[in-house]
Amino acid sequence: MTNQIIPSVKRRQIIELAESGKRMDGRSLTDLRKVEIKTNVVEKAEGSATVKFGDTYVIAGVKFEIGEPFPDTPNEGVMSVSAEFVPLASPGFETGPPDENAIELARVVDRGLRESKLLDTSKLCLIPGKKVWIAWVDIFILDHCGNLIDASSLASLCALLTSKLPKAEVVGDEVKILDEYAPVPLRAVPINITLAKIGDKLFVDPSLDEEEVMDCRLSVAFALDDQKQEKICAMQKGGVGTLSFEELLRAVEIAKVKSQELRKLLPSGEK
Amino acid sequence: MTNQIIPSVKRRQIIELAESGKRMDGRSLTDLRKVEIKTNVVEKAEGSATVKFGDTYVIAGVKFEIGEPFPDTPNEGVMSVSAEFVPLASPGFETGPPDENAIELARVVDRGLRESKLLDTSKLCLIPGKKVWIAWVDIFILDHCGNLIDASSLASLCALLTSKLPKAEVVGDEVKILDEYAPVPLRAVPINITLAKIGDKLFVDPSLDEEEVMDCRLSVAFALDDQKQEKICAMQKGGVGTLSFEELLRAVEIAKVKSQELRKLLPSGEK
Amino acid sequence: MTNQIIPSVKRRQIIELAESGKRMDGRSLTDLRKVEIKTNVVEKAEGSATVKFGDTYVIAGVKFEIGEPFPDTPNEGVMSVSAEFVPLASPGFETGPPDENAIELARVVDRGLRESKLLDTSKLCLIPGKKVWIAWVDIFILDHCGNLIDASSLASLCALLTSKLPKAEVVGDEVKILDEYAPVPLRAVPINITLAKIGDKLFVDPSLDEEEVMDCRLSVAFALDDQKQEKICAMQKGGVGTLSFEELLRAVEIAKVKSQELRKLLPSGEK
Amino acid sequence: MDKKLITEDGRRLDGRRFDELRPIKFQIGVLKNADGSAYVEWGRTKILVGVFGPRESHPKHLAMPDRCLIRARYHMAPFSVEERKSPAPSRREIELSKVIREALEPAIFVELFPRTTIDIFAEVLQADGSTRCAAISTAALALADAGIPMRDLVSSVAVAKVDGNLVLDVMDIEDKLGDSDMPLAMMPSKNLITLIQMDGLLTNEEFAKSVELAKKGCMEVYAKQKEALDSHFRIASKEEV
Amino acid sequence: MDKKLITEDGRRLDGRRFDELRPIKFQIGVLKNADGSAYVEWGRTKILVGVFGPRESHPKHLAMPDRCLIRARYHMAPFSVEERKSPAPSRREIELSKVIREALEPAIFVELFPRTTIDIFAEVLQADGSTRCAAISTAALALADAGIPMRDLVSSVAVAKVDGNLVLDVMDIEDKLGDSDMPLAMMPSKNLITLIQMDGLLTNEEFAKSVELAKKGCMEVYAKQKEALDSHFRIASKEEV
Amino acid sequence: MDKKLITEDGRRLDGRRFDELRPIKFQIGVLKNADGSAYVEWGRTKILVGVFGPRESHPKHLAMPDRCLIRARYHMAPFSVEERKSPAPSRREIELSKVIREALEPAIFVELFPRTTIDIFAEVLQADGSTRCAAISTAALALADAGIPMRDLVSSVAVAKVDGNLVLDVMDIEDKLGDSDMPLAMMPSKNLITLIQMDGLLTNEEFAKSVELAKKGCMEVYAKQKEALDSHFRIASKEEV
Repeated sequence: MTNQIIPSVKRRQIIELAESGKRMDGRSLTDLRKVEIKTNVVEKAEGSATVKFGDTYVIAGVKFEIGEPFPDTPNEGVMSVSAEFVPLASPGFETGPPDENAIELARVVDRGLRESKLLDTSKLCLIPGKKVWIAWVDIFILDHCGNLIDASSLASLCALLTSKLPKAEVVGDEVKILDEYAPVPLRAVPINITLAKIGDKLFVDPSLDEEEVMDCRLSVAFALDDQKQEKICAMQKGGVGTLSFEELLRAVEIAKVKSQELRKLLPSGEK
Repeated sequence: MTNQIIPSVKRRQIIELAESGKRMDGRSLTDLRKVEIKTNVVEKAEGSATVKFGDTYVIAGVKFEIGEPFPDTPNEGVMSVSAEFVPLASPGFETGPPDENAIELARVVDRGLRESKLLDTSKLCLIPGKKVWIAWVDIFILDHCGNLIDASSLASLCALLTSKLPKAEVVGDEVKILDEYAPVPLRAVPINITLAKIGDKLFVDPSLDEEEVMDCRLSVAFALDDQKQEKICAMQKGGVGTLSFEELLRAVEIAKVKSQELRKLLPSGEK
Repeated sequence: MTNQIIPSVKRRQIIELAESGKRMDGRSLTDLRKVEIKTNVVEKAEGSATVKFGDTYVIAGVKFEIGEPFPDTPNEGVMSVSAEFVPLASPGFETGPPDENAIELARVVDRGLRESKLLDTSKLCLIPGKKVWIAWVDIFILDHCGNLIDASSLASLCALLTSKLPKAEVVGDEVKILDEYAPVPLRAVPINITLAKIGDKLFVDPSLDEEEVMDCRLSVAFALDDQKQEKICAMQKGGVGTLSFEELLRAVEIAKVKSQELRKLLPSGEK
Repeated sequence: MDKKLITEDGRRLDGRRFDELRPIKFQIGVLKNADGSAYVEWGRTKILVGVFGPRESHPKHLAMPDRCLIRARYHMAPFSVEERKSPAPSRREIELSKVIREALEPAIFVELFPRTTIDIFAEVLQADGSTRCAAISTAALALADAGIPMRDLVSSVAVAKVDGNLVLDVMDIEDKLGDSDMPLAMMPSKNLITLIQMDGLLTNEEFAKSVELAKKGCMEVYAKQKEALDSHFRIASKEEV
Repeated sequence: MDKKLITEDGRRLDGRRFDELRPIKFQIGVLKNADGSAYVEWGRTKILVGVFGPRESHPKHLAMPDRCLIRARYHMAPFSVEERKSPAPSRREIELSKVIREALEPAIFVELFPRTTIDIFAEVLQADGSTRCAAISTAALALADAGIPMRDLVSSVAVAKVDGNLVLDVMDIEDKLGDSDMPLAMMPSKNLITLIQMDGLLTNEEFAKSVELAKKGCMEVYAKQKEALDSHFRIASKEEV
Repeated sequence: MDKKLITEDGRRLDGRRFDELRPIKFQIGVLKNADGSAYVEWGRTKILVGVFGPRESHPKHLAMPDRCLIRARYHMAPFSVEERKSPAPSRREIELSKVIREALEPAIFVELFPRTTIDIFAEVLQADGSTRCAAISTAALALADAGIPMRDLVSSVAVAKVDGNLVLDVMDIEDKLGDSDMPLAMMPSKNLITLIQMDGLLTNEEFAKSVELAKKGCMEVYAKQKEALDSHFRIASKEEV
């Protein structure tokens, strides 16, 4: 993406429109595209969700597997987030192991989920130091029309929120998985909002056109802590442009408001 | 292979000759090339065989190793078939991990061996759920002059038929390998026959020239079941051409006859 | 390296100078460049050293980790030597897994250390057949200005000579690592000397210029055995030229003398 | 085999008759970026296929002077199966990619687009048996959606021998516990087979019957494919008005 | 959290005040082969950076007609951390390589060198926290040493929340046991941010304060960078005499 | 060392004298596709070598304007050793491929075939010591079979120190339990060494004696190589009549 010659005509158009607060797809600078969430779309997964932000289309699935804890956290389960840019999603995607963009995406989503303390990993321990639940969160990008981070974060979140953990019985050193399920022990729920900077304007939920000409982007995840206070739990700048300090703080304020809007769309019962 | 421009002159010659039932190397359409089998060619392997179909030259070796069973078949040993197209076998082969052709070959050979129930994997269990014998069947293509599937299947079969399984003593959770051997527990013996379709003719045991201009190929494996009844145990179409339903059934009939012919060449004592 | 067109002008200059016993950097044919050794440069490693031969700059680090012994030496610890040609060291180095040059380098260093019986691996056993110390020796080439083998061997040697082994307590099948250290059980110390052959001359400690035009190189490692007798413990020819038998024996004699010179530079207390 | 796959009243575990397909729902044109796309829910098997091309071959040395290069990839999501699948392509996926390509290529007029490439990407989101057949049948629709000229659609279905009976459209448990599995693909209006594979133990007669049953199944899949195309292009042409 | 990171008398575990940097020692021009190089000892963090370029792009299809391609690699030595690190690049190293490139690229006049590549290689010899910040700050010096025209240096530092306090220049144990970590890089004389990442839980107000503290830290790093450049070029010009 | 490698009557475990080669049987021209090929049974060591070229270099950027590129690959079959070998090339195989190439290349008139490549592929079917020596000696015959102009054959053998004695042509158990191993290759009629490696502990004098013994062994291998060539070309010319 970054290696392409910037289509300067398109950039000029986008900037000119933005002067009057408008965008090519008719949105205002702070509008999200239409967000659609479907959960439990893959019955064989313990949790799954598809999310659309306009034409951007992402699926996430959760599988639980028994494995070993990390040596430095023997009493905690493990969460592992991966993302694949499958090649049907964009003419620019190629087969092969994840590239730096897919790895960054997975790690940004992971940090949002992890730092919000969404998943109570201490409840995923089966035999301390030996056997714990591993929560595999796998993200597939199915149609890339911009703002993969927010769509992927939301899909992963919704897959986890609606997932079911198999019950297990521990007898000595053996774990027997039962044919029953419990809800997954979840806590504060992180919502990620990405803004693109183009010229001196900030664009919420950037489209692919906007991403192609942006200077840089900023992604900010907000979660509610134990006291229901709203806190920033993760942040990532991307792209080769710069941000002024004023822009940074303004972006964070906008993201906070938008995260509240998005939070309302979560599967019911969730905060 | 598929990427080459089809040498249309050669194809026309082959088809014209076939009109009068002949082939470029003097065979009739249903003749096998001269088949040569040598067994126990690598003393360090538990079983080994070289097979020639004309100039096509293949070696297969069997090694037994102790390993873990698959979780869903805790009482059964494991058979793993791999094939390498080593680069001395053809100017077109390259070094590197197996490509789709080598993988297809190994999997077709594997299915023939597996579906015939040749190897009684239940007899390869040492400690249920924990330790079983793994039978590694490794195929090396040494000279590629056409019809690798039949030569590789036969080499793998003969290597298994003449292989010896180390005896082992189980004491608690430990397995001690003894310096004695038992014959490998084998059952119905699969024979694979491949036919190439060129124009509207079927060519048994195609040569490299024929493969280069063929529309497609069909490989059929026959085995004798418990009642010594001859049954199809595996089948694979390859190549981008099509088969009519009549051609399919005709090919299967021819393959049956030829498999009986090839079966007679097996190391003595085998059915 | 070997794929470059040999700069024949430079080769002629080097040979002409050598006729009068001189080299481009002012050394005589048997002079080493200035050798600088610094140890304990990475405090988080159990042992570490940087070595300079002129501008050639190498770092080696030693880490001890608990792992499994090889099945055929259940009572011995393991030493593993790896080398990375990190890309800041030369415009010709590329990222990616070690190429044949890096692998040869690591294996030559490894053989010198191993065959001198430097490391008493029998003292690295914790639970026979189950748990032993693995000594990871990692070499990074930081600036490639010729003669990587000698600099890397010396850096690895010095890192091992100054390394400290964590003490460990074995209780049943568990190993507890204590916060104390013991010196590493070391024995005869190998010193490697490399000579380049250019025309009919032998050049000790070749520079990069000399390596680029050399016919071949010979590396010889000397160690003192139990009776303090000096012995050859490893040797490797590299490059596509040839050596006469007379040149071979002469090179070995020169290497012996130079190894004595280099041995004097070892961290004090070492033989 | 402990588990019975056929119930007392001669039905399969999901209630189907021996010669009955599962519910199959094709959707065409479901992706924005792909030149053509289709999605299927075939029982619980769910597959998304995207097609790109004809487009410039990359790397260039792959380009063929007299025809189009066809590439196909069959790929399973880690969460599509009971045990999480590692993301790296398995040997099974590599073989299936090859046979799927060989099943579709005979239907494409490859000589119309020299020096270009057509890429067919099938993503299995949930696997419950017959995934290669579902992928082939769905890819044919994605190719049509991309406007690629074809001799015919390709329709595919698998036949198994289960507790002694030949059954149509194999689901996962029938594949795992059954006695044979035979996927077949054909160009229905041409009556030509483009894929056949088989494993299990069948007499020549049983095999012939399996082939007949598969042919019947392919014809039914073909009808559903055409129905999906009709309704897709009817909607598409309305939208254009 | 069992371990206290702030002592009774309000100091950090290495005796620093909350807003105090660790000792930072830059050395410039330390490698023979690299076009530019720099080395830093930043507390116990030790990093060597080499720069090559502008040089011909390889493979050629990467070359861009209107600008220079910037590549960066962040790489850790196996012996740089407590547990030996496998030599294969980890996902963390791949992400950090990307953000480091994006932190440095805004400072480089890339349009001056069309069709070429500049490679920035950072080798972490010992890691004790804030390695990406140290790598960025040191790489800026290596770029300067290579004579590459820049808009400004890039200076970087991380701020953490530790036992309720915001602290400057995060060391390893503060990163691991602290409540948040926020690396920030900027072009100091332009007052523009080129990198920001954050994890942990911060209110908007705490975040704003973290940013202020990071800015102060960057300014101090900037002073040290300029000092290192001055003394390097003073020596270099003396040597030339 | 528990196991004695030399018997009471001064013989080695397979009955050989110290300076005796194992039975060596070369066959030339054993493959149809390769431009040149040879096979050896050297004691229980069995190696097949195929040579392709001079042929067009691929990828093209490897081509050298003034000479031929020589590539060599030493590769072991998984079933060639006691414990099954993983098919991926080991570090040992990569190093041996390099030294084998460097042992053979001096004998080839590389300047006669600019811009081309000669590939030498050695497949070890069974390994029982001295495989690199056997591979080199056999590859020389395969190169001759391919009609590639050579300065001389290359002949190779290894010498070990075993229970205090220097022995010729090392077999597996002597390599594993012996005190040293020294493979050497030479162009016999030129008296020039093209490969030497050594590990173990030898005084300079022992080393010199090892070299002498290896030279004697190479000369014997050379005789066998020429014999094989003679009989091959005698048969070949008869066949042509």
